[in-house]
Amino acid sequence: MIWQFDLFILVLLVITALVALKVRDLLSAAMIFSIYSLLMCLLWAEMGAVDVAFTEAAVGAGLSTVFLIATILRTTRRTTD
Amino acid sequence: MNIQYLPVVAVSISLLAVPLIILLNKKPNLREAVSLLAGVVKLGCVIALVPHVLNGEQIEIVLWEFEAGLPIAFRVDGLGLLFAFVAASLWIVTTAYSIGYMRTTKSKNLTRFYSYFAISLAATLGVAFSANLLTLYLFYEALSLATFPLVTHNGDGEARSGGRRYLYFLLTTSIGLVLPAMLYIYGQVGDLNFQPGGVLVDSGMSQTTLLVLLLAFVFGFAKAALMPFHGWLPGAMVAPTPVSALLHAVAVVKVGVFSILRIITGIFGTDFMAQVNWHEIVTWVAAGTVVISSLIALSQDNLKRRLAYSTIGQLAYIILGASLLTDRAVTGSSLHILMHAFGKITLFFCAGAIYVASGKKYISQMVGLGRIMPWTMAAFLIGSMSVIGLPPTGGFVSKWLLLMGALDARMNAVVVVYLVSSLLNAAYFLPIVFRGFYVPGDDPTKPVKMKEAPLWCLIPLWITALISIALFFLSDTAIRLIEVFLGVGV
Amino acid sequence: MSDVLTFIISRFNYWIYIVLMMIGLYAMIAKRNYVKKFIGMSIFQTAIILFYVSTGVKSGATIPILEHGHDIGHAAAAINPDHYANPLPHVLMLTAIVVGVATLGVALAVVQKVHDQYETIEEPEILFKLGQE
Amino acid sequence: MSENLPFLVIAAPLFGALVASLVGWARPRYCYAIAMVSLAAGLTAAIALLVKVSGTVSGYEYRLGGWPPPIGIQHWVDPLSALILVVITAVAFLAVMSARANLQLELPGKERFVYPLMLLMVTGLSGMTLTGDAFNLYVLLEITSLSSYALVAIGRGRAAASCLNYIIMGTIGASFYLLGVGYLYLKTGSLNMIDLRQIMIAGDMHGSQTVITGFILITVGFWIKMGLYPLHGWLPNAYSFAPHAASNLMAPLMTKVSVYVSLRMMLSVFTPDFLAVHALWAQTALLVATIAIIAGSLIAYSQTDVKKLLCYLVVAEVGYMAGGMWLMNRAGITGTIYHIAADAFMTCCLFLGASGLIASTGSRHIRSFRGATRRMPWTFAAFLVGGLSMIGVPPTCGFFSKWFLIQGAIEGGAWHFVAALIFSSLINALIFFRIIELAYFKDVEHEDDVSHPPQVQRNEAPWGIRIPLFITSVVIVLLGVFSPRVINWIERFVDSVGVT
Repeated sequence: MIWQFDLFILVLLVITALVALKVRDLLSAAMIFSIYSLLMCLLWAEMGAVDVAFTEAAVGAGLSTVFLIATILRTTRRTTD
Repeated sequence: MNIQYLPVVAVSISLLAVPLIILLNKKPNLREAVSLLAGVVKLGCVIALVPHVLNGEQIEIVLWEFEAGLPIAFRVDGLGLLFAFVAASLWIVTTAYSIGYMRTTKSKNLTRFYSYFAISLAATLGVAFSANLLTLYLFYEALSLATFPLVTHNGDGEARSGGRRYLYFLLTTSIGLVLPAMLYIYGQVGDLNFQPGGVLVDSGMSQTTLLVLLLAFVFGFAKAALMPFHGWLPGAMVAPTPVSALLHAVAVVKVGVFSILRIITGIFGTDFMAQVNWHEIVTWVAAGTVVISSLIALSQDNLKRRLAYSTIGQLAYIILGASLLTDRAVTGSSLHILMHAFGKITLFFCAGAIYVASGKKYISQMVGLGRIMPWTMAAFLIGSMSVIGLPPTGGFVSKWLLLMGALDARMNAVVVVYLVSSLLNAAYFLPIVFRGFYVPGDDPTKPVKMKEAPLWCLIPLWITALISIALFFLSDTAIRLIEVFLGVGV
Repeated sequence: MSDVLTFIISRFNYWIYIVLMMIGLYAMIAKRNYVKKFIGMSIFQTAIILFYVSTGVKSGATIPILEHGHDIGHAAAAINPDHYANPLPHVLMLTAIVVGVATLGVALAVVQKVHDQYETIEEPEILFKLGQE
Repeated sequence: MSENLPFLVIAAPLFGALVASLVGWARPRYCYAIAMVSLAAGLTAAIALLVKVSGTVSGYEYRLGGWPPPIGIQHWVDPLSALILVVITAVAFLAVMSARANLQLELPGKERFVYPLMLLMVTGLSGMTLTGDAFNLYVLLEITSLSSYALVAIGRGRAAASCLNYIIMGTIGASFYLLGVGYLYLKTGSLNMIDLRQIMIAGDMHGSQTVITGFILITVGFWIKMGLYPLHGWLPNAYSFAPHAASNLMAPLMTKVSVYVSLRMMLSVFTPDFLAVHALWAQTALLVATIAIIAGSLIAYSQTDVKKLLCYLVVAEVGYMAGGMWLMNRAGITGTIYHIAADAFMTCCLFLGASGLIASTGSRHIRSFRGATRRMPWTFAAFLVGGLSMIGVPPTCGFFSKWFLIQGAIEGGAWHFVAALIFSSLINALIFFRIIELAYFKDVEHEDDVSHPPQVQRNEAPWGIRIPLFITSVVIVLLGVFSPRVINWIERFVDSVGVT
């Protein structure tokens, strides 16, 4: 475990989380959230939790994003906050 | 049959009658016959118990054990038996009376009326035979709930608001004061049985705690209508007269004072009360209630409301007597349960009979009524005499004992209260009789037409009136019962 | 001062997980758009998973797969728990991830249903329309 | 066979859910029968389990799949969990029994979704009761919650909108719990409840900040899940707008099981000694519970929507139990556990009654009770049994739980809690007597109207609702009459965990 690398990813995580909640376009938010998830599985893989990382990549980054995008397409992209 | 089951039968017989009453919905005569029959059996059971109790037998039965040492149980003693006798005998009379009253006034929902009446009576006898505070509390609450439909029987706005007030008063006080007090005692002492010496003697509770407990019970049993928790009683007078008569002259209110008597004799114990010395507070609250309610009664024009305030005063008599803690005073107050019941129910019956026959509710309208309804008014006079305490009526005996008790306790102020209030009683009853007989009606030239109440009303009220007189001569047995209970000779 | 700094640095992933959790919690409560709320919910849940995974980390340990695992007799002697990350939290987190996604799925399905009813997925507007009913 | 009873209790509804969802595609009509059969099997197994543990004091452990505890998931069956299990399966059986009539009126054609979800929920609830593993508990909690989210959302009208808040609050609650368990794991390295207890005692970890943080997180998580007053926001809307079939199942069970699990955590994982050290917590929790009771009762009193009213009553009842368990004395804990059972049936009775009323009048306003004593005497009488039990009228079970709770509160000197309990009994009395008054008398006004002569039309609730309603009201009375035995049973557990 290289802690500099860890710290870097963790800071990125916070930034992506904030940005995902900040952008007005929901589709962008969903995409940024999937980046967040991918960063998260990178972190976990690095921490030695390979199985968790795999699951997160498939389920968290993959499936969640699909759900989100499907919902956004069926409802609306725009939001005021 | 085993003697132990008699109290159970006495309590449950009217409950057993309820399904029959409901089944006979379409046959009024049979339905009322069932009510009467159940009443006779009930009274029979109670009377059959009298010799056993006089012999000092222990009649006790555990119905259901809630926790170890905390059962639902019956125990028959003199005081309970006396009260049970009052309730059971008057149920019969009242049932007969309600036949006349309810049919003449064309009331609806009579099946419901008789059913709840029967349930109320079961609850009343349950209170009378309770062996411990928990049992008493349960039947007390059952009585509150079972009488609610009776109070609101007419179903109009007035009845509903009266019924609401009735229930709010009774439930608030019993759940809010009695239940916590009971649980506190149970938590501290672990015993709720009524015992001759009380259960609190060795509890080591502080003076303040005892005072709080005492007040919680005295005010918590709001059926006793001690001021300032009397407001429900005049409100509940919206009920049909048979209900007012039995429930608010006998069953409900007497359950209140009976419960307080039980607390003083069975939970605190008279000796312990005297040691603790808080009973004088109860004495003064009761004395205040006696005087104030009599004064309010004077100003009431509605006959039933006047009777209601008179009841409040008479109930306070009983509590006042019990709080004096001398043997004669306690005997007198126990006896007053019996005497006042017969006197007051006569008065209520008369009020109902007057309403049935003439439609009159207000005293100011009742001029010249004695000529139209001489029998009713004569009975009214007897009832008044008993409540005032004049010989030859039963009321005299109990009031005499109460006075003697007050003298024993060296409470001269209480003696004065008794005397003054008796005068006030006379002041609010006798003018009614006087106006009825001696003040001529609206048109003195018009020939007076006799229009008595129906026989079904008249006979019961004369029965109770005559019993009021008979009790003057036959008070020995009742006194013996109370003495057995108290373990004293007067 | 340097003590505090080392304290903070040595546990920085715990601090960041708390930060992430707070972001998620804030989004769930303060965001008005329901999709945003549920993105916040996912962030909240992954933060907790991060916390669990962090508890399994050991300095210098490797992924919890036995080296030479097939060579049973040899491996049994050679297993030193310090060399491997604790696998138990990992296994648990697999379930937690699945649960989280299932919740998200249900939530988003309900969002669609709400959108069908009220033509919006903004909380204040839904409340406004509910008030009009 | 009898060794595997705990497995049966969980497996029966789970299997039923599977079969029902499969069969439901082709023949939705059969779902009801499948659900009833599997719940009956679950109930039978639960009762058999109760009989089985009746001889033991501490119960016995059951290993799922035969794996020993630190690796496999251990299920622990003791007198308490067996009792709660019977309550859960019985209430579920009754609630699902009423589902068909409700669904026909409300959501025709959705049977194939509703029944499997209900069964899944029952699986989760039974599992939560049985499990001896803290993480497994989380998973089951989420299974239960997920199926309840779906059940709420399936409803019409405002159901979906209120479901969204329910999901958010529910997830926060569950996540808090998971986080709390994480802290415990961090300190002890175990997730098995019995292990946790022993490690914490052996390692003298009760003073550790980590353990304390974990405990607080777990407690707050369950407070959200059970809907304790300031955290109750999701409950009234979710339960009152859910389909009746679903709310009949959820309202009696969800909060009660959360209370049970919370109590389990407090007594079996953290010990009474641990809690006794921090007196401030108990005071705070009692204060919160007191406020919950008073606020819940008052808000309930102001409601005109029958189901909303009942939901706020549930909020008040949760305050009873949340406070009762923090009394930490024998009477208080006994009262709480008894109240879990009693309240499950009481709430079930009231919700069944309300759904019956709504089914036959089509309105959920409290005014629809008008003249109910004539129109639907039986339905109303059964509903009333639940109401009287809520007030605490003997011999219904509500009286006895209140008896013990008040007794415990007096012993513990928590006078504000006593006052709150009594206050809520009185408010309940007001609420139900207002309903009785409506039911008895409010049709008199119509009789005065000459142009419309009184036409008393019988419209009792459908049989499908009435039968479970009757059974529930009978159970309420029976539970009261046999309360000494139940109490005895509970006290055995309370003594075994060392509460005095």
